[in-house]
Amino acid sequence: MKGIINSLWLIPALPLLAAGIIALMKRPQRKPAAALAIGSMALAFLVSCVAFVATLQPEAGKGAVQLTHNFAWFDLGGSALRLGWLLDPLTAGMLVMVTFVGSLIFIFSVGYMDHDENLTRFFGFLALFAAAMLGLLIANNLLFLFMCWELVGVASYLLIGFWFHKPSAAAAAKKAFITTRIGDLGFFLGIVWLYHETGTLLFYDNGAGCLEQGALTKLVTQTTVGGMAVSTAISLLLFCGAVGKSGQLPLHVWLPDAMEGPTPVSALIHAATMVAAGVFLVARVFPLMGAATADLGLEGHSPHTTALTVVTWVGACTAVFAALIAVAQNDIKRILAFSTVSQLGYMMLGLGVGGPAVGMFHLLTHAFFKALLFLGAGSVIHGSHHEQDIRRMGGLRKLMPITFAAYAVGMMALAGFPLVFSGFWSKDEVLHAAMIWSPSKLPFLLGLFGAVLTAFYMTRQMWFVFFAPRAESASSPGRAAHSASHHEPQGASSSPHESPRVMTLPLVILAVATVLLSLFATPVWPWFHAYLGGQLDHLQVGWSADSAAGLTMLLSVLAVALGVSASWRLYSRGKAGTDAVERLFPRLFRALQGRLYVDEFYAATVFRLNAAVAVLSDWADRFVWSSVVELAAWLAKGLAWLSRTLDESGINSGFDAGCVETRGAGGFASRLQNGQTQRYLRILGAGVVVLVVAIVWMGNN
Amino acid sequence: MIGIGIVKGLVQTAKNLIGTYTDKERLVTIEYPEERQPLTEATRQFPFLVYDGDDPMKGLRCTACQICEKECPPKCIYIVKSKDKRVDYKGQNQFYPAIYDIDYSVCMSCQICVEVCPFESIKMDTAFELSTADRFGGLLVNKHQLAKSNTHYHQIHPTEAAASDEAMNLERAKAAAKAKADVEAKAKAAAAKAAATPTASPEASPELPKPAAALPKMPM
Amino acid sequence: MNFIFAILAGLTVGAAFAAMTLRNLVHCALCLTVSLIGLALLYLQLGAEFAGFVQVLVYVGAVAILILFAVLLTRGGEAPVGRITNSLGAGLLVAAAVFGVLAWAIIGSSALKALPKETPQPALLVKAVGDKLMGEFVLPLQGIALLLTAALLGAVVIAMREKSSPAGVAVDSRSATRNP
Amino acid sequence: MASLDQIFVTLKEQLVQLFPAVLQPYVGVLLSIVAIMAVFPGIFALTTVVERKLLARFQNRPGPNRVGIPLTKIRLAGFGQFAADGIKSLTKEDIIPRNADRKVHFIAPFVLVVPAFLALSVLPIGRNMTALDFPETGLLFFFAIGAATELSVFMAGWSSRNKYSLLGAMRGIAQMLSYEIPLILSSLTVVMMVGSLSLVTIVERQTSVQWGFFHSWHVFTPWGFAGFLLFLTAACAEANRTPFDLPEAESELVAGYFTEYSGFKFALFFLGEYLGMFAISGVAISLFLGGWSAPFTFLDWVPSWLWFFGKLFAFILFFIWLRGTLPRLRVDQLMNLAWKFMLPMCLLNLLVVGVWHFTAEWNELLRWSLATVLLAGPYWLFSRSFEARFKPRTYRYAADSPAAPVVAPVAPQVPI
Amino acid sequence: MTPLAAYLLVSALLFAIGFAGALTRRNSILVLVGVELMLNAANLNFLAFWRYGPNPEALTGVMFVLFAIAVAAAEAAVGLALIIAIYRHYCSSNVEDVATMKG
Repeated sequence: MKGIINSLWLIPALPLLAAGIIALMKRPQRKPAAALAIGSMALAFLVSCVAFVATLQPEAGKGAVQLTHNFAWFDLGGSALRLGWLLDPLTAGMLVMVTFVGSLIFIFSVGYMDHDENLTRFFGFLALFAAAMLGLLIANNLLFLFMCWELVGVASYLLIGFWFHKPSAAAAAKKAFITTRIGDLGFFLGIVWLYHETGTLLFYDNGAGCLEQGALTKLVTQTTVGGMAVSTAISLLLFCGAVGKSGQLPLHVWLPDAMEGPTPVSALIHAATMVAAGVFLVARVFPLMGAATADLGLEGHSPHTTALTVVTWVGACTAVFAALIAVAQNDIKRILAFSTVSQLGYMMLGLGVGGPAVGMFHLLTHAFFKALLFLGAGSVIHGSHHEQDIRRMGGLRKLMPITFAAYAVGMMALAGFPLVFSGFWSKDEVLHAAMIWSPSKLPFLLGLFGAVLTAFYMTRQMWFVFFAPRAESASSPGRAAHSASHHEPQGASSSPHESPRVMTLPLVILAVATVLLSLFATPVWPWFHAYLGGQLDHLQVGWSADSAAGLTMLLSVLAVALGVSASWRLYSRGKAGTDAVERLFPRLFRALQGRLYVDEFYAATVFRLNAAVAVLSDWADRFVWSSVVELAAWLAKGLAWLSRTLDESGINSGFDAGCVETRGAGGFASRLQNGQTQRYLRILGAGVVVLVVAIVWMGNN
Repeated sequence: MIGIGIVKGLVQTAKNLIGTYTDKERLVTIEYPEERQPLTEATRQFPFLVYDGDDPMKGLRCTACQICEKECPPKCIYIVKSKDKRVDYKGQNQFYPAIYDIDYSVCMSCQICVEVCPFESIKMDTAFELSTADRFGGLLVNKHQLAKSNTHYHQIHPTEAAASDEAMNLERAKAAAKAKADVEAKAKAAAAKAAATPTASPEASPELPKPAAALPKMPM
Repeated sequence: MNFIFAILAGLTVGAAFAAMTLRNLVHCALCLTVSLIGLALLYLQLGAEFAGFVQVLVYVGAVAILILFAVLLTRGGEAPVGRITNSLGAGLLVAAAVFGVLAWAIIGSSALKALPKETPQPALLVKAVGDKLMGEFVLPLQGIALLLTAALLGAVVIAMREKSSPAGVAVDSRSATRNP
Repeated sequence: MASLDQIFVTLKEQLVQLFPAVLQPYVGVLLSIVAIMAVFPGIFALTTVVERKLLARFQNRPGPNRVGIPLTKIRLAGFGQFAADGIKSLTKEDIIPRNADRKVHFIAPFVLVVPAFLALSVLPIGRNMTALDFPETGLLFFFAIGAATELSVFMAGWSSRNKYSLLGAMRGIAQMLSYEIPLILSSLTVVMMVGSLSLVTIVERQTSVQWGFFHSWHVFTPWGFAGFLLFLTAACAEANRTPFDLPEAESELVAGYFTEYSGFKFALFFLGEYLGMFAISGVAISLFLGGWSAPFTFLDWVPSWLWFFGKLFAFILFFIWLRGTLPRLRVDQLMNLAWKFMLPMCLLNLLVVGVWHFTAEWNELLRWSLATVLLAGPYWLFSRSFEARFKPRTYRYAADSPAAPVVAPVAPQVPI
Repeated sequence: MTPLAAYLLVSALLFAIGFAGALTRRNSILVLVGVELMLNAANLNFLAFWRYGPNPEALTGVMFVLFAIAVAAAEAAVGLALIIAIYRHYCSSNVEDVATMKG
């Protein structure tokens, strides 16, 4: 069983191979390409399951299973660059999740992208995306992780811009790529710094890895500017990458725009792969982040280090901020996108206050129900002929029963309906951890507020899409343009219809998984915590949480009830065509609809600043550097003028000659820079002569 | 797949290579000076002048009418009319060519001279081996070189020559008839003179030969 | 001073001199080629067979042809009329000074005199070169690979014809440079 | 039979012994030079006639069969032709165009012929029979010398002041530069396996006996076979032989870069081209076909040089055969073939050689099938996508304009 | 046996010739040719020092030359591409004409 570590590379290699083969295929070879991608993903899922089983049996007394396989990538003369695979519960859980959800999304894509003529290319990119993400998961080396990380970025760029003929898609792809690059800059600096400090980028290497005791002790004890521990600084730099990739507050702007890609891509990005990468990164380097005290274990509650505090606050703010914006969005996918940002904030909050188990569990459950929601949204969009505006939908409950049921499960999970939905338990855990977080209670309150908002906007969406009276908008021009751009036959039946089975099947599977997943981390049976912590052998059934847990549960149930009921009341009574909240708070709603103007803010600040710097340097170039010589000439001229007046006032006519000479010197100085390369070269040669003479002279003496 | 076509082609040419040794029929080339392809009757190369009888210069049919000289598109025929006349095959007194030159290096074998000749005098020859060391003078042929007997004409283009002969015989017969008629007419005229009535004119017109009928039917 | 060396050195230097002084650009490029071949032969004299043949392969097979192509593409096939040099005196003076100083340093160097006059011909094994390239010098090798790729792409991009650049622009910029 | 095998070596030694010791090395070199300069032009002379005769046969014609011994009736089946041709070209007027660059025009044919002879001198034409053995860099020397061909082509084309010449030269250079890459890459496979650049060593490595009765020529391995085919194709292009004879292309460019040459200098170009072909065939033989070694051990008694020349003749015949079969490529097809098909295949072959090297202790069958699959699969894929490029050209504007009916502008494909 | 100084002198002479050409010729291609000559002079220097140096087994000089040749090939390709681009733009390959960037 432990031998699985040696074939762990198969998991990313299979989709990568599929991507490579698909790249060689031709456009009409649609079915083989799809089969290849799905087959490779299914195989990867099987291997992942084997790996998962391997992590289930921890060796007694040693904590969690942790298998590594390190090898030298290439020799650099003396030293070697080493890479490795790592298998621990964190990796295994993620692997199973990614391959499972990924397989389902792949299957869904067959139906969703049926009309697209570039299906082959699409599956190639999807497989590449999945391969990159899986590589990222099994990496035991920060550099390899970074490489896969960037590959994820590339693949997301390709996929978001898959319909590159749409200018908005191309712009969104660029935006996603560039925005995440900003975070990656910090990430890369962190990597370089870490390598400089520890001399290795391997996470675990029999005590010599950078996440192990020796390196951590060294990092914690050193301090850098402002008395900050080196570990904190590196952690914050690494967190920059996670902020970019996971769409946390300052860099969240790309994520909603990434909706321009095909919906399965959105599902993949938001559920399983890309955004999860950031959270996974934080979980992976958690020992570094939490390294402040001598206690470096994973059990118990999270240590309160500066880095984790930053993570907490960023997460909490993001959670509320994005939830607020989501309230006022009208695009079905955009609402989900902002909810993703919000939920990612919850994950970060969970990581910050409760450690990897809390954050990762929310990540896992979120992956399932968000994939479910996105695929459901895709099914809705597909069924209603590429209509994405929720105000133009409505009444789909009857027309698309399976989709409705699945979507309802996802929605309830996301909103946190109690007891049988996994989202409730995972979110509850985050809130619980936040509640007992000692430094401040504000994150907890923010989280609670976010929960209310989540319930609110999800109910709003459900109402608009499935319950509202069906708006008659068949002849709206926007829709016609949409359907034309997606090769829909114009004369097709315009009423929404249920999606084909290849699309509904993944929905059903995901819905079931969403419900089942709630079994794994209830306070009654906190299996997931034990699994991550490697304590499966003394796991007992029973109420294992403290008394605060009950309070939290109560509060969160209340929050959900508040959100749902408020939303339902507001919207079910509202008039069709307008938004209830908009009528109540028009100005606030507009601000929210404009996504609180963050993009505009960036346009006004960052871009302006950029332009200003450009103008400044242009000005400097024009007026400072090129005029230095002129200045010399002017100086000389001024001297000349001075001497002339002196001469005129005085008597010395012989001074004239001196003035002319000085002017000549100025002219000579400006003539030196005449753009003639050969003259510069001549001066260079003369310099060489002088230098050689000087060196030989000094050598001889 | 790249390569299959190449191999197929190689096999085909290899078959040719071996085939030419085993099967002489495959060789399309004739070893020319030793072997010759029999010339077909339709072969035409350059014009020549036909003569009757034994003496080329006396039997030359050409009357130096110079139609061919005028019609020749590349102007390769040069004719100087003789001063005196002599009796031709029809028994009429005609000029004959004092000089008749054709520049073969200019001739383009268009056969227009043959078409326009009213006297069956210029025909196309089949000789093609005309190479000469002197490219200016060597291909300029005079009437002695051009004159070939009617027998030669019969050898190279039997059908056409027969038709030509027939046409000429017809002409000759007509001429003879005309001469006879003339003689008779003279006799009649003499008789009429004696009778002093001018009735000769309507009888003279049908004796003119119709030009269309006179032309020989070319076999081509 | 060895006879063969004298011939090769004369060939190299003479061809280099011709390459820098001839009027016709194609002749210059061809003379450069001769000079580079002479250099390759000098490498052989030094016992660096591998380097010598690589020199021929790269310089004669690629760089010289590249220069010839560039000459033809810039319409340099005909001998230019008028001046072919630019501030001849100053340039020659500087170059002569450089040579003078270098020669003075070489001849006057005591470190060179300290070296043994006669050294055994080192055996330059290709295998050793390969081992070095794949071992000690693997990073420079990869750097060179990157550089060559970048240079290839860069050269293609730079030399690619600009799409739809109006003829007037080129004329304008040219006249602008003529009138400072 | 060892004496017959080594007869030329001993003969040379005997001859050298006749001279004083001081002169002996020089005499030895001189003898080698004389031998090369006698043998290969002789083969060239023979080849010109054989080529014309065979080409004729491939096209169902008898070919030249007249010129024999003068003043007699003996025809020698036309094999006197080369003497007649030689005399003709030597006595023809040597014309230099008025505007030509006389010096460059004069030098160009020599720049072609001299390196061709030099390239021939590194070939191991028999056991212990190599005129110029570079123990470390023989193959590199060959490729380095080959670079001079391009220079000569350029000099000839440019100095003639004739647009056909210049066009031919530019085509020729582009072609040779492009095909030099697959040429070198495909021979690198052998260098990788043998671990030496010396042709002598490479040939000797192939004389080892495999499976009891035949010599382990490189062509009898998957990578060797693929490398051989790639090398052959590239060699065809380097020697400007027919499917790749665009630089000469009589029907388009008169005669390409040597249009303006006549008489002796033309003959030199002709000679240089053929010598280049011999040289590159010789290298192909040495790299892949076991050089001077016999195919089977029981044929070892045949003298080694006989094997070499036999293989060389086989190569020449094959080239002639190709010329009699294949039509000329278009320029874009030529470049596509080099860069989009042969280059990837060569790189793949390098990979396969690596795999072959590191799977030395595997089961033979497994190793073979692995290498074969690695080569044949991509070959199949590549050539499938590549064939689209060789389809009849469609004319965009003709097809687009509604007025003109779309007529296939290409004649129906005639089976060859 | 040729002394090291002879090689160095040849190298210096070659360098000076290339330098003089680069300094005085008007055509930019010839400036590039001069630069190539200078580079090759440096290569000759490296090989000479490798051959006569104290440690020829290290092969450092040869390695340097090999890398220098590769770099020079890249340099020639990019340089000539630049010259062609400049020629297209200015219709001239004269170094004097390209002086837009002067101060």
